[in-house]
Amino acid sequence: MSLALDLFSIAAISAGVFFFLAGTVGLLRFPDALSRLHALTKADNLGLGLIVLGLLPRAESLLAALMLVAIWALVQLAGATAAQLIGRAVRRKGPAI
Amino acid sequence: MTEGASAFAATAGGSLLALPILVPAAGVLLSFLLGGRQAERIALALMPVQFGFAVAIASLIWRSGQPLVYVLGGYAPPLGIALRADGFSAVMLVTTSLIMPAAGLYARTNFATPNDGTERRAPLVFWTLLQAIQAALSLIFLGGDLFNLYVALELLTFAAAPLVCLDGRPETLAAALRYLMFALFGALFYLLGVALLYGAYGTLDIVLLSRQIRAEPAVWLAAGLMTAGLLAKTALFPLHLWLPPAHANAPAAASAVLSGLVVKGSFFLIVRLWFNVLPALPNAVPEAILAALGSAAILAGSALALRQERLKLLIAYSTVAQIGYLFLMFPLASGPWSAEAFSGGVMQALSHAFAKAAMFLSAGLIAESLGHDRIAGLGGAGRAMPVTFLALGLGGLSLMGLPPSGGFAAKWLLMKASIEAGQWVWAVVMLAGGLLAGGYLYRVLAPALSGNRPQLKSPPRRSRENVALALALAAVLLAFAPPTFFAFLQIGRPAAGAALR
Amino acid sequence: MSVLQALDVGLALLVFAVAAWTVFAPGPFAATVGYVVYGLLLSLVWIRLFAVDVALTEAAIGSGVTGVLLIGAAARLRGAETTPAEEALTGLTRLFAAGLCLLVVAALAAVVLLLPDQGPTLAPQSMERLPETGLGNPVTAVLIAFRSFDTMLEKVVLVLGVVGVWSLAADRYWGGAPGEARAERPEPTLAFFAQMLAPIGILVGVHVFWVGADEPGGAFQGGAILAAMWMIVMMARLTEAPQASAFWLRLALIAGPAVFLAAGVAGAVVAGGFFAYPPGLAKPLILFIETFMTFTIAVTLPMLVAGPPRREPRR
Amino acid sequence: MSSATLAGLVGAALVGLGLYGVIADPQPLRKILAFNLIGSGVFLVFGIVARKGAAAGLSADPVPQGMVITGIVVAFAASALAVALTLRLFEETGRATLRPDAGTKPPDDGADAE
Repeated sequence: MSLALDLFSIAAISAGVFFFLAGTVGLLRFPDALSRLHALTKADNLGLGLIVLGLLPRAESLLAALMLVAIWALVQLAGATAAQLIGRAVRRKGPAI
Repeated sequence: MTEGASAFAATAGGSLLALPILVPAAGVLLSFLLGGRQAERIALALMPVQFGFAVAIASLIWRSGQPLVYVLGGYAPPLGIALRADGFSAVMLVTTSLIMPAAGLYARTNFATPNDGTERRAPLVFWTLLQAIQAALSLIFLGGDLFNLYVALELLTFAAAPLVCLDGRPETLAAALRYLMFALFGALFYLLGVALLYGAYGTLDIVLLSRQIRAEPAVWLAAGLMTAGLLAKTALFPLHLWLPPAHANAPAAASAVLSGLVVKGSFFLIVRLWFNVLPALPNAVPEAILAALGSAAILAGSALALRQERLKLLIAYSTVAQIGYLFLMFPLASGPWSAEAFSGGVMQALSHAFAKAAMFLSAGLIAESLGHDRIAGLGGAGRAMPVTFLALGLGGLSLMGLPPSGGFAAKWLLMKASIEAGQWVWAVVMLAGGLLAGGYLYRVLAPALSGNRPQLKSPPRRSRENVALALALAAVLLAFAPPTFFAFLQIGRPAAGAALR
Repeated sequence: MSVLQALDVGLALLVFAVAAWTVFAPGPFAATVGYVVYGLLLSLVWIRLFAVDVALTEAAIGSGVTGVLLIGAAARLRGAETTPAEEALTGLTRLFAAGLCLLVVAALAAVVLLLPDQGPTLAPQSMERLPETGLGNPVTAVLIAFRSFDTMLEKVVLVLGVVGVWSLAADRYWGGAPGEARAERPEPTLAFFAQMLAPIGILVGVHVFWVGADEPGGAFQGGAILAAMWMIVMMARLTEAPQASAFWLRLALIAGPAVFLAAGVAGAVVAGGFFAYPPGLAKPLILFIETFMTFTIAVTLPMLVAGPPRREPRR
Repeated sequence: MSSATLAGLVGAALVGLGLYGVIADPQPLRKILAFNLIGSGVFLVFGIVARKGAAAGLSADPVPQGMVITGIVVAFAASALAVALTLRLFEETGRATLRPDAGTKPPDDGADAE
């Protein structure tokens, strides 16, 4: 049982790290602000989500697990807002970044 | 631990030491809360109280012949914080509590709240921060813990910097920003040294540290960093660049406090550092460096003062020079002549505080009455406002080191010590500095006392002239300090023991 | 080299690289953004040093609130980014500066390497006297009991900071409100975000303050989180900064140091010394003081970020 | 090398970087950033001192930690005051520079002397 959970954790966290990596590459390589934003938000949310998912079985208590989920939810909220605001700023002032 | 216990046996009346810090701090909070005219009322009402504390502390030290000690919160160092007052602390406290009310009385005209009681920006800020300077200086003079003293340094910076740009002109803003940058740099370097000392000895209490200090790399680096930081705050040449624009552009009452007292705060800490924390170090080389920088400050500051076109800038540059004298005590204050040199250094700090405060207040009156402070336009002004120029001239006596003045006593003591120590070079520098001071004061006073009386925009108020004159007379009176005064200065001075080595 | 060591080295290099970026970045705005990233990385370093209280403070104040302050300043200073030619330093001065800095780094690094692995410490004394305070977190005990005098005075420094910042107002704005006025139609995304986040953040801030007695956290960290919530609501322009002349604002700004100072003086009367706590009553008294300190920090930090009053006072 | 020593070396390097920024960059905002770098370097030195004082069941000496927390708050207040001064100077003059106006000081000690 614990082996299966460990394998699950490793798989989920590795996948999460991959999405972070992909997002970072996209941020650095994509040509304009909107597509960079696209790379960043999609990958980050998914990446963090997978890492949190992988960490859940390792949480010491239900409270700790809830905190992990809460962190993910808060990052979702902040990330979505920041992306909205940046997107709006790009539309207003042109994609000069 | 038994050794530690004896150092922190609470002395009778030790709790008095917390009051000169806490009372003005409470004044700051109340002034800001109540605002309007209350700030001025609270500030002025607390000044005699502060004088009472200072005198009470001095008389307790005098009667017991021992430094006063107080442990805060019942947590003895190294875990907690102690306050300590020796003879030097007490005279600095008394001096502060005399100059503050003078600046306050003078400033009432400039920083009055209108009759309808509407709160105005400059008065509220001035009266609040004046009390903050008082609290910070008290803490600097009484603090026994190096980190606590860091907080005191920051308190002083936050209180002093906004005063520089109180009138909001662009050049005062630049001067204040520059001052703030130098002060922040100084505080951070001081703090870095504090970190290293804690890392080496696990305590920041001055007495406990002085017992453990050995000459090792961490201590040398800490000493160098802390001294460099404090020198930047004291504006010793070549770190003086911030001082003239800051002190010359502040309102006169603030200039008097900044030039007379605030720079003495960080100087006091340098003395504490080298005489109380690090007496065990072989300190001939660093002390010679300090004195060499002091000499350079005397010569460069005086020479720059000679070239100034505005009176307040001239006085500010003379502060750069007079700060230099303070550092001549360092190479002289170990050895059989140490008591003289130490007394000379302290006397210089006191007489410069009174003299410079008097001169800045006089310069403020001159600028208000004439509508400018250009030296070229001072012709005959001395005839139109004789008391003001008398105060300016009497203050000048101390700068030149002519008798009778506290400055004369200071320079005489330092010169005697340097000749006895066979270190002639400092004596020569002092003589040259005196001559240069004579030169720049002549440039101001000679035209002012001859020529036709100019038309004054408004004659200075007699009460304000008297305030400046009283400060100048105090600087003169210091020349007549009795021997018991010098004996008092030696109370708690650890270098007295080091002299035997 | 273990994995953890490799992570440490990587973190150290990353912190150094981002710090170098903030010094050498081409524009001030880019440098400032670099500084915020740097602050977050630094709080990871603090975790690795087992100083969780400091890590929280660094993340909340050193990186978070300072970041808002500096980014706001960088944005307003756009247009002043170019350095006039006469102020650019000559190559020689730069070389001299670099030499001086290398000297400082070398000396400091040498001393750091020479420090013994097991250094002098006050940890045993702190633990010995911790029970008197009734607290479980020794860092909180240092701040509110052993060295409470420092902490009280540092709160006075914050008040002076507000006085200093306000003193830069134009005379006609004295007593008015700093920052932007409340918007008729706030930016919807930001408003939604602020409305969602603020209640959660306030809960977290109070929680961090409350657990600070026994676990990492406390007045500084909790207060900073509460401050951030107020700042977000103001940034969304759902509300506006209060007038500088408002009595309640002044009271909030001084409440922390004032209660602390009053308790310190009361100690002289009831507990035999300034800043002493009466035995047995220490913990409730400490929590009482901390409550006011948290509140004052929550009000002070946004006021320091908001800057001097910029609108004429309403009477 | 322990992670504490490593952090100490980073602290030393940060002090140096910050000092260079303070001296070499004439823009006040960049100087403020550099001051913050020096500050965090100094705090890290406190941090390794704390870590090396691990004893009595604590993994770090709490006293230097308390000092760092105090220091971080003071550093923030200092940044706020410096930023406010810089912005006001910019509003008044249209530029943000530390050079005082010509005439109030001799021409030979320019910005390079900071």
